[in-house]
Amino acid sequence: MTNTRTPETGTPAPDTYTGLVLQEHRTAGERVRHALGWTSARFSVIGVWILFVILYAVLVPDTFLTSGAFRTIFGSQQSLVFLTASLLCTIIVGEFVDMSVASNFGLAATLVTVLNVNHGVNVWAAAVIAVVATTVVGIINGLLIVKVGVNTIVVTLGMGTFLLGIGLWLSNLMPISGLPSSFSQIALFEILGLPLSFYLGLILMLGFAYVLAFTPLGRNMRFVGENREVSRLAGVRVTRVRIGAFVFAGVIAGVGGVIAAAGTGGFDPASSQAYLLPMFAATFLGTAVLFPGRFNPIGTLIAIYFLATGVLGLQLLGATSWVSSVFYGGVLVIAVTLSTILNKKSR
Amino acid sequence: MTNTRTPETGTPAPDTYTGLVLQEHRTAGERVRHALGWTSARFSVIGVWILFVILYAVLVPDTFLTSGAFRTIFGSQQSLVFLTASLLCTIIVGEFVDMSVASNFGLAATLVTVLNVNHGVNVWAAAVIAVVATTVVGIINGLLIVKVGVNTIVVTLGMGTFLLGIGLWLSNLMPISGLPSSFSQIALFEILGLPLSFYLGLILMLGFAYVLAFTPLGRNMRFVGENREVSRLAGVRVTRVRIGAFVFAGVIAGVGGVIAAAGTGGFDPASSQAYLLPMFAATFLGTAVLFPGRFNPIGTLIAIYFLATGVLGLQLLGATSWVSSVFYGGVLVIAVTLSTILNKKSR
Amino acid sequence: AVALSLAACSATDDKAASTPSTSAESPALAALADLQKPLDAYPVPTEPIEGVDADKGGTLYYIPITQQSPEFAVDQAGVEAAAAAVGMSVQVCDGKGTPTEVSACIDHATNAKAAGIILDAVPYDIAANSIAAAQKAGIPVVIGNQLADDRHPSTPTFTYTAVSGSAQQEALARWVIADSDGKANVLMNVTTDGQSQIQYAADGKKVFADECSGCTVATNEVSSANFSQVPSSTSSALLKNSDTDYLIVEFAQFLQATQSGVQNAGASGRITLAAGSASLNDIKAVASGSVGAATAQASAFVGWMYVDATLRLIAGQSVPEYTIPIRLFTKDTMGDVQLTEAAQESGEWFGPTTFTDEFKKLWGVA
Amino acid sequence: MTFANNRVLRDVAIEVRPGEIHGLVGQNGSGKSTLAKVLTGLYHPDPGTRVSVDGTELKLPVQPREARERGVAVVHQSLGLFDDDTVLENLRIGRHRASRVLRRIDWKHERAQARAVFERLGRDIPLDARVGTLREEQRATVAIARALQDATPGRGLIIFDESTRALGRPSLEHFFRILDDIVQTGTSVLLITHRLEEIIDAADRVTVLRDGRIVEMGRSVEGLDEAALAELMLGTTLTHEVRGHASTMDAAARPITVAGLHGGEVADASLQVRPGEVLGLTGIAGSGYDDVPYLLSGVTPPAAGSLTLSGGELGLHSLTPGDAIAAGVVLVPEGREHAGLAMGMSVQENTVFPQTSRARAALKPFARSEERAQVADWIDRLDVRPPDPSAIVGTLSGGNQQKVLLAKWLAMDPELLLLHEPTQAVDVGARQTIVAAVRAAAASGRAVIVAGGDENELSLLCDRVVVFEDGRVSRELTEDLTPENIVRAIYTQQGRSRLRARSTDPSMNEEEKKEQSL
Ligand SMILES: Nc1ncnc2c1ncn2[C@@H]1O[C@H](COP(=O)(O)OP(=O)(O)OP(=O)(O)O)[C@@H](O)[C@H]1O
Ligand SMILES: Nc1ncnc2c1ncn2[C@@H]1O[C@H](COP(=O)(O)OP(=O)(O)OP(=O)(O)O)[C@@H](O)[C@H]1O
Ligand SMILES: [Mg+2]
Ligand SMILES: [Mg+2]
Repeated sequence: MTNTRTPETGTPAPDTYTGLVLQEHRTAGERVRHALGWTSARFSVIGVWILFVILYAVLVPDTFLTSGAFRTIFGSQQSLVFLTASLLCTIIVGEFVDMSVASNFGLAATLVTVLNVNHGVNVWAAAVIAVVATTVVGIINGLLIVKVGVNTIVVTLGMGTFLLGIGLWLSNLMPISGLPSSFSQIALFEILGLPLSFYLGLILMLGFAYVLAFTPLGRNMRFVGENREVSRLAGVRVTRVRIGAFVFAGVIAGVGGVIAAAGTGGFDPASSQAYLLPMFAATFLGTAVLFPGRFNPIGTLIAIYFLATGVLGLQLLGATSWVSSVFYGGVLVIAVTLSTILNKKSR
Repeated sequence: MTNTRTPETGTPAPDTYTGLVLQEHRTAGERVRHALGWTSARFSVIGVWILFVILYAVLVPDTFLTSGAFRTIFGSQQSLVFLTASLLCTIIVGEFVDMSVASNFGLAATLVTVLNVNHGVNVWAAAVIAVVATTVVGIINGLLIVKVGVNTIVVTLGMGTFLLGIGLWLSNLMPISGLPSSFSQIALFEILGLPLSFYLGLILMLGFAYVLAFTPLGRNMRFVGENREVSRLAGVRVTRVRIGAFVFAGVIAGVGGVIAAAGTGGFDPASSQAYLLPMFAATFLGTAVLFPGRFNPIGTLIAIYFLATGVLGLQLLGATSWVSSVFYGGVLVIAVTLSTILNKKSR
Repeated sequence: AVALSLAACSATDDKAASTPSTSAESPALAALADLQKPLDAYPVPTEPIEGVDADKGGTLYYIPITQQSPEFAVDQAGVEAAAAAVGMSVQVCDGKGTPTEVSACIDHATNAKAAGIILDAVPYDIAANSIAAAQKAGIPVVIGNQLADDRHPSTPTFTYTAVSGSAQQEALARWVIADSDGKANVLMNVTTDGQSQIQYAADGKKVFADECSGCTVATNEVSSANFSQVPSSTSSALLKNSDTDYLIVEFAQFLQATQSGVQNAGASGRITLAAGSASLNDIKAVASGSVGAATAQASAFVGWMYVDATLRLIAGQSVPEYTIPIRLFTKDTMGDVQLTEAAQESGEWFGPTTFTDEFKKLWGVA
Repeated sequence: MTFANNRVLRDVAIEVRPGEIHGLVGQNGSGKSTLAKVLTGLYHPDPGTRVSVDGTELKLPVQPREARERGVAVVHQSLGLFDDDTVLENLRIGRHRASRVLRRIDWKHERAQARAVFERLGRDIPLDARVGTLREEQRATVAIARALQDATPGRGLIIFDESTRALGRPSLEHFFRILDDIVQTGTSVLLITHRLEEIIDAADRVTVLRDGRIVEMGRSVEGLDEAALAELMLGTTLTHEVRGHASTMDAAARPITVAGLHGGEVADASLQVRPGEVLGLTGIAGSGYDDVPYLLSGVTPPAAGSLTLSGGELGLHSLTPGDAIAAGVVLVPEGREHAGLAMGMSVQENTVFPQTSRARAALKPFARSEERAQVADWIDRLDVRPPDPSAIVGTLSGGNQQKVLLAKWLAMDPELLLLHEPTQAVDVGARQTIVAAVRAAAASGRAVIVAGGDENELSLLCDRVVVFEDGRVSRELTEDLTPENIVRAIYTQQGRSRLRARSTDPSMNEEEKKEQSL
């Protein structure tokens, strides 16, 4: 957003994130309500999560309160973690939703499998090639959007469709598999009952959060995302930061894709589009967690596992697929709406 | 466009980015190039369209140069026309991509069929109910986004998923059909070899374009999209315009859905998501036609039929399905990139 | 073996009431005639299973490739009924059409120590690792609605069950031949989503090649990945083969999209549609005459078959060659078929609904 | 320097000596800001450009980072601040130092740095306050501080692009005291401004840009006066930059009265203005004078108050902009980009927008040709350049945008015209046109209220000036409205002293040069 200060009145516009304006003059009651709003705006989703857990624990204890259910929730969301991380990269520097992430992810997964299985390329080499490919995609996105100045959605949407086509061509429209099981260890190797890929995703997100919160790079990214022109005037190397974000998005999507392929032993390129929805849902739901109104990795991570819990529970309760769509949609709208309202209140 | 000399100094006033000012310093060559850039920025897509037509006419004359091919191109895109029109409604007033359009469209199509076939409601009544439902969805979107101030994508994405679920529930996950053939006439009744629905779509888009270009309402919409504060200071009821846009988006999506259902005699709710991609592709490709960088109905209409032509031709040439994905993506990126560059040049 | 003999004898019995549409008396046509009415008895296996009651309380995991597709709903109902009969519970997990989701579902089943895993229309490939893991954990895995993949052969804890895809395509082909008196210009909308689907269509094509010298067959590839392009690709295929008079839709899920394609090409008048893997709605379309013929498989039976196969794997017994009953529906031969969801789920379209009792007998839980 | 096909700087060579304050003046759009941006690497100059600092040449295009390391700092015309972030963050953005291994920001160090700068500036602004909550003047100070921290004493060049426009008189004088200290050290200052007084009083030498060309390079300001300087800028003798208009007030007509106005920082203000009269409102920042126009036009809903027009009384409470316009009250707001004009639209559309914006028949097509004629007329009256109704407003220079904004509201033929800082950041030429247009409006019987902090502007425009204090009218000036008197009235304690008491002439020894030619 640009200058949110309203010249008419000279009074500051309410802050977009942490509403610290006008806190000075407030009565005790107000302060309490403010504190309440402040907390709930940040932790309501987590609260609801706990509620769900309790609910399911009561309704279907014998299936839900099992290590199996636990592992399902936390061991099955890696693809989403990588996808959302990749998406966040560009969203945080202020580029609107990168639509090519899912296809790029699919490209990597398809490439590594096709190269290894159909063309006998060494699997590690294939993995590297796959990641390089997705990185190149990121670079192209970046150049077109930042240097040439083409609309972000156009480029990424087009690129996404294009890559989907390429993926289908590579695999010739069919699911493929046959990666060596040794390779699958990079995803499935078990630590404390959870697959390695879970920890990789965790590390990725935590690292991401650290960079954003504590390092100059992170601050510059946030500033660029807040206002490009002002950042440039303030001496940030805007172009470099923006292009960098796209490149990183490519890398992350690639690594995620390779890990996903390793995990399942193959991939079905036609399916990559199916990730779009849960990916966006989690990313945006993340803006209702911890930092209301602000895209943030930890929030997204929580959102992912929150949604996973909800859907698993519903399945254990025997709901059909339309229910989970309704759940996804409903939760997304309600949660973000609430946190928006609460956050306004907490001003 | 004239260029000026400031009376005092006799040198041209360097007042614009547009370079017009300095035209007199331009060589003829430069002026030609400028004019070329200007034209090509606007008409390149149309040019490419014609090229495609010629190309296909040469390659596959006996199948492409038939009334059948013509019908297929112009008689098959109504759903897309209505969807993009609905999308444009909100984009023009500055709301970012409404993700719920496709599902809303699907909701209408499903409702009218389910109500009529499964619950024996009179088909016309069912149609009205369907449109009312989608309108309500539009209103809810509008209120949440404009009044409560929730992020547009969150609301529409969530709403879209939610509606998808509802649609699947209504139809109980099955494609449904069985609308009376009399009703199908509102879509299929033939005029000059093209179905009525084609003309309805055409009228819709032309009307839309007219409103935007020549009426106060349209001007207000564009100003609101351009700068809300300026519009407010000029006495425009900004909130009303924005909510109105969402409501209309709902109505158009609803009517489109009903017509689509009438055309096929039913609907497959699971399929509504398949429209998302072509819908965005056409809408954004439209920004590369006639008014570079601006969303405009006519441009979108042209883009739709351009893409339809390209894809049909490829299929006539025997390309498999992945080719058309590549085509869609490639064309989108290349066309918009070119028009962006040319448009910069023509400054 | 059992199933085959059954089919044969039923064939002989019904010689008298032969098909109205055709004159010639070839075995093919006789078979075609039989396909148009319910069986006298479902082809239930004969070999009983020991110690089924030991399985009481276990949980079966039913994992369809995606729940957003009607036929699986009926399969699921069958599985649930059958499991209930032996006192097992069923946990459904939606594959959502993505490898990761399917794998997640299988892993979940493995983690939860499932009594057995039933994969409906899931290609081995998209979840290879998870399936392997499940077997390593000693959990029986049954794959249905998929042709056996030679690279992953059956094992004592893993098996494929019969499919009816080829039979349906062949039936449709024969019907077209008969209906056109051997002079059909056919377009087939072939689904390329997986190896199995392609094979079914190939078998259908073969029938035309072998049994109809006067027929031409063209194909148009469609896939879920490009659902939005089914209409236009159908149109273009029709433009390319302007003399087409029969259009076979391999999977009825593409029927509507195909119909719009036909409309757009302005060919509605001259084309007779036929669809495979039909569900209630498509058969209604047949009844209304907008579709010439449709084949469907006895999904309710399929559900019981899955469970039967699973129980056999659990009991360590060999799994027999099942046959899934199919039926060819045409407007004038479907008679008084009940077009209701209840009827569809009971399986009464295909034969006496008593087959459930026969299964129960086999399992010793009657 | 060329944008697309528009060359905005042509063969500009400028040399700033060490330890001098070098003024840079020119009309709107003459290229001053662009020059500043080229020097700091934001824009890429055309080939053949040379930039050298302290004798050593920079490689082109200037990399923002390198420029900064060489001590070239700039305070941009649009300050470049993040309103949602704290003073500290704004001050240190792009300059953070990260720890070795963890790449963490050391906030202790950052704070220390920030404090140091503010000490040098002799200003104390809470480091954790959000910049959005600061007054314009404090904001300017933050931006200036950010530039200062990059400047190492004794070398480099600091560029101030109209940084002083928002500074009130006392801060202005303080600001130049600081500049004096800075140049003492040998660091040079390039001062871009439209307040010619600043050049005359404070600069050592001045360079004049016209249409992207140099007309005067480094001419000493000795013996220059504002008129002469203006003449250099415009290339014409300026008839007058002093007020020379006869009062057009129609004493007979019923006055427009504002009673019991509350809201914003205004606490119970009452005013009267007669048709044909131009009333000026002023005061120190925060006195509330600048809220009045927005309250009277319903843009910020007032708490209470009434406005009596010829048509009768208008309850201000719950007044909407629409109602106000309908009643003949229009507002020319400050801040063109934010509230004034839709930058992406054409001059024509912007000009006629208010006339159709409240149309009853929202679907009745408007008369394009009439609109065009009307717009052409206004372009002609206000001398908008280029005189092309279809030009995109965003591509006009500041002065011309301001003219379009004025035309947009004058075209509504209002009964009461409200203006806020109508000539801020506008060159003398444009300022004259605008003043003339406003006077003309008054002459044709409209009542005009101008809120502004620029004494020169007020003295040019107004028949009468009221000074606000704590949201109330405290003083009123009726005759001889010289800038001096106005300032004295605003800052009762002290009047206008010379901006910079020049210290001993800057050391001209060891001839370093910061030169640049485009
Ligand atoms: N000739 C030009 N006309 C208009 N704008 C320009 C021109 N050259 C550069 N710019 C603008 O100046 C900005 C700065 O350019 P540059 O590529 O140096 O970015 P940056 O922020 O310095 O990043 P980096 O230093 O990493 O390249 C560009 O984003 C571009 O928009
Ligand atoms: N980013 C840009 N792209 C294209 N043209 C530009 C850009 N910035 C400025 N211009 C043009 O360059 C010329 C010089 O602009 P600049 O801002 O330097 O003028 P200025 O002297 O600073 O005017 P002001 O006194 O209003 O600040 C103007 O004609 C302006 O329209
Ligand atoms: Mg400027
Ligand atoms: Mg400037």
